[in-house]
Amino acid sequence: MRKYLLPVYAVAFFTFLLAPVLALTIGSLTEANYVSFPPEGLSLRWYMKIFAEQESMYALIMSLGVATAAATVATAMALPTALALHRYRTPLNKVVYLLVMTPAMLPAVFLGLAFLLFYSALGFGGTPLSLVAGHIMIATPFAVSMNMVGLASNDGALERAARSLGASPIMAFRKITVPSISWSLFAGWGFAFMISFGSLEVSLFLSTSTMVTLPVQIYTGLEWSPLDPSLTAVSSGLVIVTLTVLILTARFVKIDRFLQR
Amino acid sequence: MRKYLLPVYAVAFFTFLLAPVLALTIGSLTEANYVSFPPEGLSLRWYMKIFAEQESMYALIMSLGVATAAATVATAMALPTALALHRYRTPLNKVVYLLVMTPAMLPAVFLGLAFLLFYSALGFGGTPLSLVAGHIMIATPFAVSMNMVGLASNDGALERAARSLGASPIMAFRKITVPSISWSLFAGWGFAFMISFGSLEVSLFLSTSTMVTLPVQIYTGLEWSPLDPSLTAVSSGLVIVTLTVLILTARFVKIDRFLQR
Amino acid sequence: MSYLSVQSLEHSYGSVRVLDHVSFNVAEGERLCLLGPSGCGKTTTLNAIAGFVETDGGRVVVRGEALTGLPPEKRNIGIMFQNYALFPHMTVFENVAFGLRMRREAEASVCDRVTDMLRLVKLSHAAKRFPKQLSGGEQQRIAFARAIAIKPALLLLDEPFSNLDARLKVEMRNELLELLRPLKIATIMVTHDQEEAMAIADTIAVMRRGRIEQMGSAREIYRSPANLFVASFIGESNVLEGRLRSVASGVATVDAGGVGPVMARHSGGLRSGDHVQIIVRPEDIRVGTRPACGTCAATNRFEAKLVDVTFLGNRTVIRTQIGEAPMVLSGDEQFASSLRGVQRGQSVYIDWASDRGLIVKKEEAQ
Amino acid sequence: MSYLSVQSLEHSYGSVRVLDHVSFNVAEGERLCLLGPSGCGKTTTLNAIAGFVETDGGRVVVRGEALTGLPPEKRNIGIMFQNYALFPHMTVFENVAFGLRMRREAEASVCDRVTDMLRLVKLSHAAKRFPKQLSGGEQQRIAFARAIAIKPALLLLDEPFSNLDARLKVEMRNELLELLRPLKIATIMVTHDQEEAMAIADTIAVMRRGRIEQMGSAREIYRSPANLFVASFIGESNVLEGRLRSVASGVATVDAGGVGPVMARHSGGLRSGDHVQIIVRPEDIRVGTRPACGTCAATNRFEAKLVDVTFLGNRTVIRTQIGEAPMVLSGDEQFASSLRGVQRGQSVYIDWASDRGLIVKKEEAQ
Repeated sequence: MRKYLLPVYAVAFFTFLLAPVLALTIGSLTEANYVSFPPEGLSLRWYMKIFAEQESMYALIMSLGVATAAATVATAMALPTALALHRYRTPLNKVVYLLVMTPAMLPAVFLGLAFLLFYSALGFGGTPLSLVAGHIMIATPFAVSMNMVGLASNDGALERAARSLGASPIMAFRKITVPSISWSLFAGWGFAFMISFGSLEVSLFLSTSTMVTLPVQIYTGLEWSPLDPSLTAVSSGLVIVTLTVLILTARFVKIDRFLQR
Repeated sequence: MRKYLLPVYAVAFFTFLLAPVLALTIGSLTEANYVSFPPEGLSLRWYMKIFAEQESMYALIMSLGVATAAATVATAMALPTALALHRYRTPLNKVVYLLVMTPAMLPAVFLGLAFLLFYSALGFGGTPLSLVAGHIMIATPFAVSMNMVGLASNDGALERAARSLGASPIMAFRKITVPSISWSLFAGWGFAFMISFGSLEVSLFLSTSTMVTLPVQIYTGLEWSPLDPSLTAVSSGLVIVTLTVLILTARFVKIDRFLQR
Repeated sequence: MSYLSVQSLEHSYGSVRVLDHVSFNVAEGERLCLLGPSGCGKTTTLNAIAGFVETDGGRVVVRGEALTGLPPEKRNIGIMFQNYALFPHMTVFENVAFGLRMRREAEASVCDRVTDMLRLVKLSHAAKRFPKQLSGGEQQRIAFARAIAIKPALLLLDEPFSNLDARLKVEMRNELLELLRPLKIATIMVTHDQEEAMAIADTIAVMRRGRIEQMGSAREIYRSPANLFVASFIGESNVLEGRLRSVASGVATVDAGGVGPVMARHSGGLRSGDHVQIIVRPEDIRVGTRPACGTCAATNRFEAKLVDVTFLGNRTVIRTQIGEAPMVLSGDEQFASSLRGVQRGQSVYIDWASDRGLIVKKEEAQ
Repeated sequence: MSYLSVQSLEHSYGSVRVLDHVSFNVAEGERLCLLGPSGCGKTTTLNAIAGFVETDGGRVVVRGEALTGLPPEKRNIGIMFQNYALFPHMTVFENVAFGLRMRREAEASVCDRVTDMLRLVKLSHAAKRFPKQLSGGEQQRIAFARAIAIKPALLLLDEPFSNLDARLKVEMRNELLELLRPLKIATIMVTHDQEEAMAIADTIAVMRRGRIEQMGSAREIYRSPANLFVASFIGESNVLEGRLRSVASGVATVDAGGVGPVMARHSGGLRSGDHVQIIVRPEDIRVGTRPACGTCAATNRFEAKLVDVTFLGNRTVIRTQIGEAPMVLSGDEQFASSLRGVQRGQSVYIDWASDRGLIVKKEEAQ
């Protein structure tokens, strides 16, 4: 009896908390012109509609592009940073670590505002570059920490073994370390992508009327007509991409390991 | 030489990326009526001004209140959930874990929209309760994962030892387990607080004209006058609270452990 | 009726049989050791007695009362955990007092009892320290004091020395024995270390795959192992395989493949033609550079090839081969000195008395 | 000139002296073992030779060439790592081939050499498997094959058996020895296990706190330890403390506190009145229920109190006390059988020949 109390409690609680998500998704299957739960009739008409809507498709493509670029740059930067943090145990190391992690710690509103003002001052405010730069900034800490997990779980003796067998430091890194931590590179990229793809705050500050990401599109659509079912349909696109990347990423991280340790 | 390359690279890179934050903060020390870098003269006038501004102070207090409430409820919910997840290794367990973590994985825009529609449908949209409920939702996963780290690092033999010495399950939990994992309760609360305090997305959807949190205040202020230095000063309030909680929390988590493992 | 009686415990995790009708008795003041490799079920047995595992079948009876269904806190069993499991946020005093306070004893009597316990383990001066301020050996003594402070009906020791280094192990073993002896408390210890088991226990139960393979004193188990598993788990052994040729009372002759006829004792139940194994302990074989005297008829004598001689301090190990069968000999320095000058690969002569070999039935591969 | 010469290595981490003028030579084909407790500097010495640690001073010379400043990949040293460090994403074949491919050898000769190596370690059939598909013992053999495939000038073994259980340890030890012997390669092994060291090495260097305390064969170190640290690190020992009364050539008399005069051998450098320790190995003491013959003048004879007798299978340990001084004896079963019927606390008579005790100067507490 006692044995089942806790999981039942947990399921009940979170089902209630997650009910909104389900209600929203199911509600958007309505045939009426507004979201309702239970839906009035079942149809995919609102999902069909968004494929015809140029702005939504444009925002989706913009979001995918920005997130891909940001995640890729973030991963490229994260590997050497994580290596440095992993390898050298100096006081400087801790400072660097805190610096690297800061964007993940500070409120995104503050960061968005700071980027807006700074990039404008540098003269590239309102360009795609500024949007991508802001996203790189918020995505990097996640790629770095994932890479550090990878390096920490990597056995340093492997690299020493390669060296003793005649491999130069670069060869040992390429042939031994990179393959051993490749999962963390993939997972880091995935997390960075998700962070960037789902971010509203930074995008709100850095997007312009010609550069609208999906979250911004949803938010502005909401201000205009909150119960428009096509809005919900659009946000489903957001969720589907996020979950796809999440599931792919989790395959690399082996979520079980984290759950069971 | 090679030894110093990586940290130098990392510092340079992140200093550049963090420059906006510094520029914004320093720029707000200006005497002029707009943020500029370098600042025109140095003064704290814009910081002084916000203490006189009723809306900003109100937003700060609102944010503190919401974050405190959300973090507290999230922590209270997180402990039994984490216990259940830690103790029972059933297939159901994995489902619960994924459910619990969902709010941290899904884009906040989507969640915000879902909350807005659902809570409105339930008839308490636009109330302080709906704002707090949304924040609880996004803060809970962080409290849960921190508690799970705490439980995982807790030696189960301690509880068994207490039982063998005559303690009932409840006594063993209170006298032995809770003290052993108290750091993770504190740290989980701190993380939940930070998430709630810094969140713009969910608040944007759930706040009304009479319930404005600090991030919302900053964002709406920006739409009105982007280069107002008092806006920057307000966002400093956000940063200061966040960093204070972060530092207090980090004392519990012992960030070194995470850095060095 | 015995003090503690464990009756036919059964337990499975999924399709894995962890305990397969485990039964044994422990008398008052007796020290029993469950010995076996990891996964043999010894820890599950301990947990079943302690109440941490609900078995699928069987029961545990202490002084005539079945413990079945009682939660651990109602069993009055003292446990010394493998990692000691001292409460890190409590002082040494509070750790030892914990069980008494859970029993709502008056604070004055708690204080007296804890003081007595700390004096017993010679750590009175450490009462106010926290566990992590103590050495491994001191932590163990506190764990012991905490376990016996509640005057338990039974004491369980879970791999008590596994966290100590080799040298400290022997020291703590002797210390624990000195503490245990005057208490005269029924004790069950779990270990995978044969030497620990032999040093501490009155009776050893060797377990494998959830079953007790043999129970007896250290000497019985070492000298008359029930099968090859027990023989090789307790001490080293040479094994010769063959078919039984003839059986006399207590002694039988085996045609050992590639070696020839070997005589050894047996404990009955064998027939001519059986597949058997002969177990000979390394220290029971003598060696020399000439054949042993021909008059001792009951002795097994072979010419063997010297593989190597290894000096290991308190003993010297000589590896030889009879044909293809390896035979390892061990003895003191003097024993090896007779081989001085013999080169690797040369012939030596080894022999052992027929009562030094033991015939057991060959187990089917599992 | 020796094949490998390690000359006065010095190293510190912060204020901790890790290596304090470590020097030794290894001849071609010799097996040297660095033995000591954790933190004694043995692993740092190995890493300094391999090139993973740049020492503050000293040098390593192989065949007359100093390795100083050379990175690990230019040293041509084969290393078998403690956890084997097999590359998990490569097959067994690729693992063994790695060093050869880094040397840009032709693929055909790589293939030949790897095939030879796998045949040597009897794992030809496992060429296409991945390391995690192999047992611990098989992984070790692959690690060995990989280390020697590059025909190294020197072979380093870092705690080679620490990951194996007790039984497999002995087996793998013999196996490694069989592989090493015909190779005749200079080998340095690091271990904290005295038995491993004695079984594998020609020469043992016992280290403590960054220094080599004693170097010699297993027998030299066991029989004539330089000090109490070495004596108690290699094997068990009884220690009696006292002041030197008189010194004759090779033999001296000590007034051991609470025991009386004890005669033992010494290696010189002592004076009357010195604080000394007498080391007696447990297996060198005889025991009986009556005093030993009075005619053997050079023998130390004492009446002692029996503490207990423990049967440990291949040996029996008898604990006694002379006054307050504990004396532990060990021997075979027969040796203990003479005490049958003697109760704990009763008197027994122990004696040992004066050349079985060794006098060493008492070290100052550090």
